[in-house]
Amino acid sequence: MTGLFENIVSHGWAVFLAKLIGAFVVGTAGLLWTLIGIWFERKVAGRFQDRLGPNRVGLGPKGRFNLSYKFGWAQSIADLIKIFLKEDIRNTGTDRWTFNLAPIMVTMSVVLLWAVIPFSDGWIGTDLNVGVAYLIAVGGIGTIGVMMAGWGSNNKYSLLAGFRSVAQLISYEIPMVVALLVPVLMAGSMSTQTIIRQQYIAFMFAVPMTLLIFLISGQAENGRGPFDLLEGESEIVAGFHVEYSGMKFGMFMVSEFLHAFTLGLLTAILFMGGWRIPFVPLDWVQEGKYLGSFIWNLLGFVMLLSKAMIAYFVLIWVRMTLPRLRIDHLLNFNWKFLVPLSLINLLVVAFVWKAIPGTDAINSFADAFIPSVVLLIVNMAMFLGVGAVLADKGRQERARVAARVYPETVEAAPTN
Amino acid sequence: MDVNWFNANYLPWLILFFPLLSTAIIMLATNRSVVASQAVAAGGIGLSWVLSLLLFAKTVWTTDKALGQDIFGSQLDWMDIGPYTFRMGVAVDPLTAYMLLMVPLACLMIFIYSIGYMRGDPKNARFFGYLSLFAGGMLTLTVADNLLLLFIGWEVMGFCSYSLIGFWAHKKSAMEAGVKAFMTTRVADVFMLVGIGYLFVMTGTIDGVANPTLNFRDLMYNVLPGSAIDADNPAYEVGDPEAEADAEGEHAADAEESHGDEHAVGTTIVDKLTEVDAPLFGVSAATLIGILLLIGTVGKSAQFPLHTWLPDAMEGPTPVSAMIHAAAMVSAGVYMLVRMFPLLSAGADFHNFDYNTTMILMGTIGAVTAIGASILAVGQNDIKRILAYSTISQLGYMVAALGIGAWVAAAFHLINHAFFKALLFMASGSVIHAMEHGEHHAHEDGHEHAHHEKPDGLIMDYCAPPNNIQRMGGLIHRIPVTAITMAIGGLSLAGFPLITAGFWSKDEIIAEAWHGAGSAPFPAFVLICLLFGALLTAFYTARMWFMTFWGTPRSDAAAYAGLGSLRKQWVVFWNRRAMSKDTKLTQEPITARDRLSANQMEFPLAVLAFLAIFAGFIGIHADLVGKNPLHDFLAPTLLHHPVAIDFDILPMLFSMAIALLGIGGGWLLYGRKPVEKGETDPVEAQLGPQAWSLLQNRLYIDIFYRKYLLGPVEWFVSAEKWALPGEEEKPEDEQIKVSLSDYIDKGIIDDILHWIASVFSNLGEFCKRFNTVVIDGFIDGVVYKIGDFARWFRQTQTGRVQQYLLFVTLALLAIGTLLIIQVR
Amino acid sequence: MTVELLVFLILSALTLGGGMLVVTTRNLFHAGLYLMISLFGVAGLFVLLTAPFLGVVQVIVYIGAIAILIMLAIMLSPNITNLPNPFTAQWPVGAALAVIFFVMLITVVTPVMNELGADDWVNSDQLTVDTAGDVPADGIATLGEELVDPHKYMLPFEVASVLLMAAMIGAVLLVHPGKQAEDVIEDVA
Amino acid sequence: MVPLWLYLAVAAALFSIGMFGVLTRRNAIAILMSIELMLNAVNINLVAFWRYQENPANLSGQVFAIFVFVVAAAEAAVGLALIISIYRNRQSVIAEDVDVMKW
Repeated sequence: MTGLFENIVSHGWAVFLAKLIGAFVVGTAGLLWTLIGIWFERKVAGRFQDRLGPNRVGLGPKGRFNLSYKFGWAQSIADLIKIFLKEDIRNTGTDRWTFNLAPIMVTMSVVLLWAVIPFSDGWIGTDLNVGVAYLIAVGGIGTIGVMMAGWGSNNKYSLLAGFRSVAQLISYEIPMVVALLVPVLMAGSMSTQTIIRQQYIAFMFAVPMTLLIFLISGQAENGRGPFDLLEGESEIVAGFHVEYSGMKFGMFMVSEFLHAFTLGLLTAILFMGGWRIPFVPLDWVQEGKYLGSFIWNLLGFVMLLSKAMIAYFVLIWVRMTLPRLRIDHLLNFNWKFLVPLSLINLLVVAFVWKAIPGTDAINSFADAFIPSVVLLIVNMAMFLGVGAVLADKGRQERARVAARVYPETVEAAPTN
Repeated sequence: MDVNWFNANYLPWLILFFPLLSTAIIMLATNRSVVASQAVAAGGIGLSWVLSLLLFAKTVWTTDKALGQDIFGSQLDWMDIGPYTFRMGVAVDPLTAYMLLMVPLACLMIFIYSIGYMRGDPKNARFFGYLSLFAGGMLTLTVADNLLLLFIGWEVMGFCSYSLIGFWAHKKSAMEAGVKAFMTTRVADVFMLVGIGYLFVMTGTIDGVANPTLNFRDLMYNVLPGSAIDADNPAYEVGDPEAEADAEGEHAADAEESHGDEHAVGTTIVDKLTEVDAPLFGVSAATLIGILLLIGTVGKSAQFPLHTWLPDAMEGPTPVSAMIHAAAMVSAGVYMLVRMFPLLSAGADFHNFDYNTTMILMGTIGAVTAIGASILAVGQNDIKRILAYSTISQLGYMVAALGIGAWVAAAFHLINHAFFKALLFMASGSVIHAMEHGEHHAHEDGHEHAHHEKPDGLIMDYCAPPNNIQRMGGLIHRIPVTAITMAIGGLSLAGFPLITAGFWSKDEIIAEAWHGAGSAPFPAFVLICLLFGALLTAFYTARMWFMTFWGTPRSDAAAYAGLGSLRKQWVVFWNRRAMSKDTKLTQEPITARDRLSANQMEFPLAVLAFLAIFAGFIGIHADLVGKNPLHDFLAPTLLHHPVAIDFDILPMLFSMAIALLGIGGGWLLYGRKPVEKGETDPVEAQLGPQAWSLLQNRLYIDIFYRKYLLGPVEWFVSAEKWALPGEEEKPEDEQIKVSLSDYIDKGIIDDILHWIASVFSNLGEFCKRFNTVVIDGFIDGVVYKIGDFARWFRQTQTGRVQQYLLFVTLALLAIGTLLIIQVR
Repeated sequence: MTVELLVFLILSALTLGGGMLVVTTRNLFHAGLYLMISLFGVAGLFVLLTAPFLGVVQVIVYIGAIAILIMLAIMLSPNITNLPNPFTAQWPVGAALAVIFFVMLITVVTPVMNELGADDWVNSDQLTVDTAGDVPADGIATLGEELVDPHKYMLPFEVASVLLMAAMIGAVLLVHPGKQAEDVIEDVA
Repeated sequence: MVPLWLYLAVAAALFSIGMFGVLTRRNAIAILMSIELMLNAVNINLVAFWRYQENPANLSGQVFAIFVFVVAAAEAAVGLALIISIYRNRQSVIAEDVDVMKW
């Protein structure tokens, strides 16, 4: 495409225009994928709650068993249309620019993430050599959007929710960053593409602890699952976006769903091997052996999407299963447990990684095997240790609560 | 520092380091936890023991090194004294190595025993801290290569003995005993310190000595430069028996010559010291120093006349007694004498029965102590006191042996004695424990440790009920392991012929005395004392054992006694009759903790019993078994090489006979027909009440000290008969009278001080006036002017940070402009 | 005019415009947002200078942490909109000084300008500084290694970490409610 | 490439703007923000000089920029803590009101 533009303008401009079009395509595709993602999530969530989920809207073949001939695939589109048609309200006293820019910022921060996501061996927006750092940086912009929304709404509820959101977001950014360092360390690069290429054995098998930390903190960054007290629809009003309506509210929703799916994508890329197809050597894909480059890329893309959907499914599962946390529990959990754990995890992995010879040049499954096994063992040990600590803390906490709630019981109990 | 800690030259540091480290850890960190403290203490001494064994093995099996000549050791600079540097170091020569074989092992056994013995004591952790410090002090003393470091270890032990004897400080008697031990040894230590200081000064005055020194090697072994006649031919070769024999013969010849005008291998500092006259008594410096050091030992090793603290020291917990009597404290005195033997014997030609003043003094003290203490031991009822007097008496043997020049025999007996005496003490502790247990069981009255207070106003020694052998009897059925091990220890102490360690070492001392007795009166005197002492030793040992373990219980406590774990099956065949009706072998509930505790107490007994038998076999006379490894090993330690006397069957038969006679006498009186409850003690019956009371009151020596040594001091500080200067004008009945000490303090010294103070006070007043008017006036003027200026100038300070920043920026601009102009 | 120059101009406009608004706006919350714009412009300048890592770190640290922190503080403090009097009384002097300072700095920069022919700076092909070398490909790895290299920047790196630690503890001590510093230290201990 | 002096000019301008803010804003937080601007100006200089040297493999400029980040982060944390603490005690975030350190 660059060549196409070079016929018209100079090289620099040609590159610029080509990147612009690429960004447009990827961004739009991401936003459109949201429609499917939301439908998927609603279906899955429905199953978790023992109901069908969307099942009316959309044309479909009548099946033989008359069970799901309408599986509601167009529900998201219907909602889209509905939300477009809603009135765009702005309260008096709102800070106009801040109020209007906030949803754009939030959505933008998510869409920008897609710039460095490698969809396949050759299909990537731009392979930054600081890709992972870029992910962190751009992810942080969403926080500003939340803050702007909370402040700009001229509503105390929004403001307080905004505060709490910001506290949560910047808190959970720390374990996430530290967890992200582990794949970076193991791949020896911050480039997302290199990280995928280095996963001769998917990192999730070597460092499950890191994956767990990443998923927990990612879920919190996203404000879903047990960490959705930002919105807390059932206790407080909807949080920082309470004053928004119409498409601006829609943008918040879109950004949340897209962020969730992007989290799945990132999990797939950083821990599950991305577009790499299991047991297929890397050079087949890179050199287009047997099938041709395009087919391999396509297969890789499908592979990535399926891995991302698996991770996404897990996240939905968590979200639908666990009850909501309280804000002090949430912050305590982060600062007193997740941050130390992630630091210890990083140190341990780094130490083990440096201690095993040959980890600086991993070029095949065989090279990766021994380090992965050792790391897995170390991780298992860490799981055991963490489990022991948590069990102990839990016991103490139960005793403390029991002493407070049922003092007479405790006093009546025989002492040593 | 690049130190290889497996190098034998550095190992001694670690040996003394570990117990001290455990002390620090216990005192600073683990004192809340008894188990941790015990583990730390036992671990520390255990490590020391392992290292000591390593080192001992190395000293024995290092063939490329003549250890007497070329010791293991290292030094570091300690302090600068004027132009000299005093170096501190550790050294392991054969004597030290031999001590290292005993000290940490005995300490380790005592530690293990203490874990069981001290169970349930509230101050347990502190006890182990002190015990570790005690062991650390003893090890410091053992491996020290100079007198000052030795003295430090010596004093550390003094402190520990004080705090451990008085460990149960809620008992008045324990507290007093601690103070008594501390003060008595302190009196002796002062003399010893004077001796050390005098020695240090004197070494500096000798020609050819670059540095005044207290190092043993420098003092007694290293030949002064210029005086060596045959430096290339070491006096003694180790490892080759023939060469040894040759060297021995040669040396004997040398020794004969050596007290002519020239020395065989050269002159040492000590030799030089004999030629210097001391300022007192018209004796030589070496003699004076020797006597001063001897006084130190008399205090530390409880020799007559400073022996009185040791029986009282029995107030401490029994492991402490074992520690003091066997492993550490009293051994230190004899060890120091052996170590300093060339100094003590300087100028004497004892191979030819020519003794100097120091040796005669030493021999007399030792012999008198040996016999006196054994006489006293016969009349004691407290099981621990009997052992205490026996310790004094055995130490007397060693000192006497040194007095007649038999230092190898003294060292040999020192080690053997340590083993069997530690065994005996711990066994007696076990007995006491069992008796206390029995008492609780008999009376069902609660407490873990019932401490028995000494009633006031009792001159005669108070004997706590559990310690009283008159209340025991028949205990062999209750605590068989203790009984058997104690029997072994007792036999060793009594010198049971041929199989016990005590026999061989004691026999050697007696043989040496016998050897001299024919030629000079002094060894003959010593011999007689020692022989009589040996007889009594065997007798009172037999008495103690039979009274304790034989016959039937003479009190309820004895009937119920036990360590908590009764090994019935051991006893069944032992005495069926006693089992049947008299002994109340009740089947008590035994907890696992009790059993463990009993095991912890009995295991060391077994180990030490083994040593009490076999530790003696290394020193059997060469003529009997062909080779005497102990002599071969120890001989090159000091410059004074011992001449092995020819084997003589007569003294050996004599000592056998005496031992058997004593034991037999004891059996006749106590064993054949055991003393029944309420029956008078046979010895008491034989001696009559007067003599018995004399023995029980320790020949009134303690009372004499209290009355005639402490009495004047007490009068000095408490008799209120003196009126202070201000009071003299008042009528007689209104005057406040004070004691003489207060009078000197408040009346005389205070007056002088007040006068001096008033002079300075007036001087100060003058200075103050001058200061106020002249100096202050000037300074104040300056200050006020500066203050005025400051008040004016501070108006520029508005407290507004941005205004300050404005000034800063202005200055920055000015500087920048200047710079630009300059560059342009 | 090349793309690069255009991008540069846009970024410097963002930077300077944002900075100008930061110091002049009466609404502090907006000032914070403008600060973010300005910082973002600086990050862009870093990327333009082929230091993408610094650009990203700038976004993470400055925008993601410092600016958000400042905005939180702003939101917690009173009277942040429509300040009646945003400037001190000395503002004319301050403005004058700032202008003088700018002129001085430009004076220092001018030699560079003259050397490169400042009169035709729009035509950037002439203005490329030929002396600038190529940026090494593994710049980030080298940067990381030099930061922990004892012969390079390890000491400053460690000092910086200690500084951060001290700042963190200090900040916690300063704002800990209802407790004196000693109490907090006791609690920590 | 964009000429070096343009970067320097931008940095100079940004620094002067920051200085103006520091000298004139009343609100302490605004002063803090202005300081951040000044630090950023310094960073632009550092990175620009790094890029335009003959051997960009010498990374001193970037390293120093990183240290400036660190200092800025520390300064922001402590500065804001101070401001909040002052606000608690004196109910004011105006820098001029805090003048107890005058004579």
